[in-house]
Amino acid sequence: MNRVALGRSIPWTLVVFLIAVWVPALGSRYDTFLGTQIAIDALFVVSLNLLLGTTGLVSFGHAAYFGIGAYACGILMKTYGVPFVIAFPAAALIAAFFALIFGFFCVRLSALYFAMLTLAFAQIVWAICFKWNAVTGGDEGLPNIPYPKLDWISSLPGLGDLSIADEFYLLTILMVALSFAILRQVIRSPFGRMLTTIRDNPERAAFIGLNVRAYELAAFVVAGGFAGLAGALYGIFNRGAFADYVFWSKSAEVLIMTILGGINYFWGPPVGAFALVWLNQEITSYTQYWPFVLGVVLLVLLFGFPGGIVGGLVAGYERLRRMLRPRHA
Amino acid sequence: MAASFLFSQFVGGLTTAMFLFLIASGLSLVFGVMRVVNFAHGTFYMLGAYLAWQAVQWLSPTGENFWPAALLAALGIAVLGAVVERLLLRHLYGREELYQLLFTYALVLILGDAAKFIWGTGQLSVTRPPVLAASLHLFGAEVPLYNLFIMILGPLIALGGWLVLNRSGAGRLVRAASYDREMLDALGANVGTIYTGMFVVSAFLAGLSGALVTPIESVVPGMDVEIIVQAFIVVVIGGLGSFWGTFWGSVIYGQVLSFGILIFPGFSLFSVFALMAVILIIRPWGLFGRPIR
Amino acid sequence: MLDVRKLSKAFAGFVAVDAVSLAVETRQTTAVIGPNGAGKSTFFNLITGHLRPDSGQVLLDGRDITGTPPHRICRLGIGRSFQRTNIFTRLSVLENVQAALLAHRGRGHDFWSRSERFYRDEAEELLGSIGLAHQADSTAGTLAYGNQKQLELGIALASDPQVLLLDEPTAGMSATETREAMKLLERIAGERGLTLIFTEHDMEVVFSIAEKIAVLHQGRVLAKGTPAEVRADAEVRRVYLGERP
Amino acid sequence: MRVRHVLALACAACVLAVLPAFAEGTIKIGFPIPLSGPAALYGVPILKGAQMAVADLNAKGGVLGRKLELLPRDSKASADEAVRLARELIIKDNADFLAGTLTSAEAPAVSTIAKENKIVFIAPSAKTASLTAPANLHPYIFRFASNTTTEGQAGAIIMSKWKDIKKVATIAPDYAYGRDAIASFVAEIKKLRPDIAIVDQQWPKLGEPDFTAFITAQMSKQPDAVFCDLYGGDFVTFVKQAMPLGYFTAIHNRLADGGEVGAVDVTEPLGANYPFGIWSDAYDPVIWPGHEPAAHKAWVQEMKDSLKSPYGSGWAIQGYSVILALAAGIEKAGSTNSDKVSKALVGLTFDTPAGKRSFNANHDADTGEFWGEMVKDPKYPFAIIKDPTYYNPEPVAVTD
Repeated sequence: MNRVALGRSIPWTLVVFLIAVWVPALGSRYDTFLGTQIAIDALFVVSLNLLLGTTGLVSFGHAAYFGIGAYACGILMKTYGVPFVIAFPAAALIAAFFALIFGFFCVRLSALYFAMLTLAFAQIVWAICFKWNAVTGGDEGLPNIPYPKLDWISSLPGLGDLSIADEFYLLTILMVALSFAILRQVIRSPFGRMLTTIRDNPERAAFIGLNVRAYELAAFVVAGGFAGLAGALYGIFNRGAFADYVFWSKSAEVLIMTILGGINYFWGPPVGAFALVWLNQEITSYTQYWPFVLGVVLLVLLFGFPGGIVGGLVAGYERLRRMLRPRHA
Repeated sequence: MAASFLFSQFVGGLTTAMFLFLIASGLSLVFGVMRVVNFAHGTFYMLGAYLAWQAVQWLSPTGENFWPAALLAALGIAVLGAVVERLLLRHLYGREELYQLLFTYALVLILGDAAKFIWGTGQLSVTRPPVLAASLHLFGAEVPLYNLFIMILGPLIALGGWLVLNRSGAGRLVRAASYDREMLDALGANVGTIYTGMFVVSAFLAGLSGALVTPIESVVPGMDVEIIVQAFIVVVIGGLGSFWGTFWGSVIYGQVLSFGILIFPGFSLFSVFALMAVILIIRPWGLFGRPIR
Repeated sequence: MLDVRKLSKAFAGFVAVDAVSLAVETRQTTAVIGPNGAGKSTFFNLITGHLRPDSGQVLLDGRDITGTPPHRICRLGIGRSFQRTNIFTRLSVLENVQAALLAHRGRGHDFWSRSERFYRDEAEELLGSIGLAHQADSTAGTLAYGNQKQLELGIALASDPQVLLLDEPTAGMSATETREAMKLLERIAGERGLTLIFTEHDMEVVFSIAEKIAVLHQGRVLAKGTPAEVRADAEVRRVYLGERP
Repeated sequence: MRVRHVLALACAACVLAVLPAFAEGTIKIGFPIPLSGPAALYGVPILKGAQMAVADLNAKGGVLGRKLELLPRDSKASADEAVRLARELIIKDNADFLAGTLTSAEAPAVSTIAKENKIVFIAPSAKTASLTAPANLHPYIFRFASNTTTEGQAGAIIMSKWKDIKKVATIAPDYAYGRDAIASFVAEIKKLRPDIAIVDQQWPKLGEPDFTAFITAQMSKQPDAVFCDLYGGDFVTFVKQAMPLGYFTAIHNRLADGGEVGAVDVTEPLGANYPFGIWSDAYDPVIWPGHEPAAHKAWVQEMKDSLKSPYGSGWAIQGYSVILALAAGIEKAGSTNSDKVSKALVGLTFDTPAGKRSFNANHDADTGEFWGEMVKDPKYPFAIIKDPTYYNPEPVAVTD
């Protein structure tokens, strides 16, 4: 079932990137705005899916590392005037460092206990962000994170004069595409293969000679680092870092995006991010009861399409192919 | 500092603790028996508060009929719990934990918005029941009678819960269900009924605590998310799935919060998170929990 | 080869394994038998590090490996199969074996290569030897039960073990399947010079291939010795063989 | 033929769909404001005041011949949400101006969005001095509210007249508004009454559901008087919990609260449970015996009708005035271009129901607060401000 050859040979990351590049030129200001948000969310959910779909770990506190990335990048850029080229990777490293510390304790427990422990640590991060006024701005957050210097994008041949939002969009999709390429490779690497064995059967994985906890911790750190990158981009995009980024409902939201798209496919979660952001902006024009709609979507998903959108599409495609193909084949 | 002030700080902490225990006990029971983390537990609590307010409006806005209103609210939430478990949650038992987690989160979203739709977004308020409106002068501190009532109710519920779990036939089945569902099935016990019963009891407790909080706190949207975080901390500190752990977790939470505010006023709520961090680092499975891996 | 000395383990007061000793020679095939709940699986779990013994020692080639975590035990050359089939259900058959090879050879830290390029030929050869070559591309979870058991053996073999612990290798198989599986086991053990320790319900199987038998009862060793010795043991006849339906 | 018809129809449909966006339509004012949670107690009447002003102006033909359109959104008193909404209002809904936000967490965050998008933003209620401090000031931010400096000074001036107090405590929400107001109060009281000591400072979070521990902790320091900045629903909850603990008795009701808890919006829900005898303020006393301006009387009647509330609100005036100020600015600039409107607003004097106000060079309006003792009045089932006195201490130069 999961061995569908469909599009295996197509470099999807490159294809999607090449399409996305045209958004500022062809779409409205609002399309670029949504595009930036979708791209960042896509990176966030793919980082989560390294745990969920690849390693089989349910993290209910992934927003912690997103938030840490946002604050780290924001504090470095705003308070200390560090340029983006340094602050951005630093945000990933700091998020990964926290993932290492928290993960060390979390991987000692399994299944639901693991999920609850990740949630508990995320809430501790939230409390720090919410209360440490001097550094994080507390309840008001850390507004006014400066945009990175991006004039060079406009000076590239053929791009013409772009607004800062367009430039940041292009930077974002470039960073997200690079991150996708790296994560895709990690999943296909022997390391990624080891993670899938842990997902399928941690007991057996230990008995082919894997230190399961160490591998889980490594996956946790990598996922945390990339969540940190997503957070760093989001802090700049949303013009500030706020304690809400770390709250448990944010962690739930990414989980919803991830399974909405389908955790068994690399491109499932980004599709989920796209669907949810799009749905949100459609729905909020009609009603203020967006949480209600989201809840109903979630119920339909849980009871009707546990494989998510991409899972459902692939299953449909498979059925169609079987119907169209002569029996004997 | 005079002892009377320490006493009143202690009493304040204990009131908070017993309220939290009323709420967290239901969360802990459902987790202990069914291995479901019910995020909607806080929402049941909030709906209990709204229902209590509504019932007070119907019965008597001046507050004499607070008690029947509170009971009515708790029963209403119990019924809601039964409906949710029978119609929806039970179809997810065989599935991965993630789906159950997200299911209860879907309830948070849907029921939270339903409450906004019905009762609006403003702040609602219920007056103290006249019987308990006064305060008692105790060791030089003013102790509101209503808080005293909560401080007595909490341990009573704890004791009652413990007796039912450990001294009754139904309790034995419930505990057995928490160890091995298949074995219980084989013994011919009806696990489905036990689960429904457990969920209903837990919803009742949530509804009751929501109703009982209305005379001291305001009823507002978002109080569900606020309380579930606190209940969650209590359960994690005490140890997931441990009933007494939840009780002592609440007591510790209340006192750390109360004295944290007295001693380090700048940090206020951070003290309990720091407590949680310390406990998780030493015992990730909580004070009374068992290490599982 | 493997020397187990006075191993004990209790769960909440209930003694599951009580001072069990067992010495196994290189290339010997040993069966551990006993009724349900006799402590066989616990005994295996103590050897392979899944459980930590309360007291006693496990020596591998004279080296103390008591309480070593499972992944290290595996590296030291003890392979194992589990009572409930333990394979990687969502990977392909080939990937299962490849993964085991990668893990065993310490390639798991590699982030920058493609996993499918490693040890393809070796994995295919191994699958050939256990008779699963034609299923290499199937998803492991979709295999028939017997084939899953074969695959589990393949995974265990990929770690190139000297000692192989098999917990009920033929559980749930038909008589013919059982015979074939045992034939395969004997052949592979012979080819690779393995030391086999297995638990089994089917006494026919046990007495046909075991060179040594240990009988566990209520956590204790009731009898030890050659099949003939065990068969002759009065105690064994009374509590165990007599109960056989 | 057919195909061409279909195409033509499709094109026409497209044009029709796009038309409203291009027409010289309404002047859109994005209005993020808390409509849920404890802060909604102030947010809702501010919005209603703004809607009233829009209706009044549109009835007179709008501004520059164009109608005004208000785009209200629930910011949930969260800075994060307010920023998100502000950007969506600008980018998606093409708002020409921003007004609104309630808290001093939301307004500075939205201010940065206004600056980036070069859109005038007028805050009706955020008081934090840092909003228009030199480091954060930019051409597009204006504040109609009084600021925390004024508020803290007003509180200190009132308290300095309570001769027998020696020990003072403070309690305020833990964010920019509370912190800045308390800082200003402490600085001023130390100047006015060097004999007074600050014995305790509590910082509950905004929207705290349980103040018990804060209350008992404060009582343990035995203050003679308290300067408080809890407001809205938080103050209602606070009073409900503090009364039975004997908090107000212990300080003999000597508490001054700068969070507009003298406004009807708070006094009405508390009714007879109000801690009578404390001092507080309101932007609009509504019940204003004595020297009430005539225009105000008429406006209050209109406001009560509009709010469908017998007692009205002390906050509607903020929403109402902000829209009037913006309209006056647009009128003077003769354009909806934010750069021009911004220039027009600086130094502009405009009418509000409580009298003339003007924006100074610091982009702050000279808005003060009406303070007074909260007393019982047989005519009303709740506390009212006795002799509302307008406090507007000289705005002090703010150093960041």
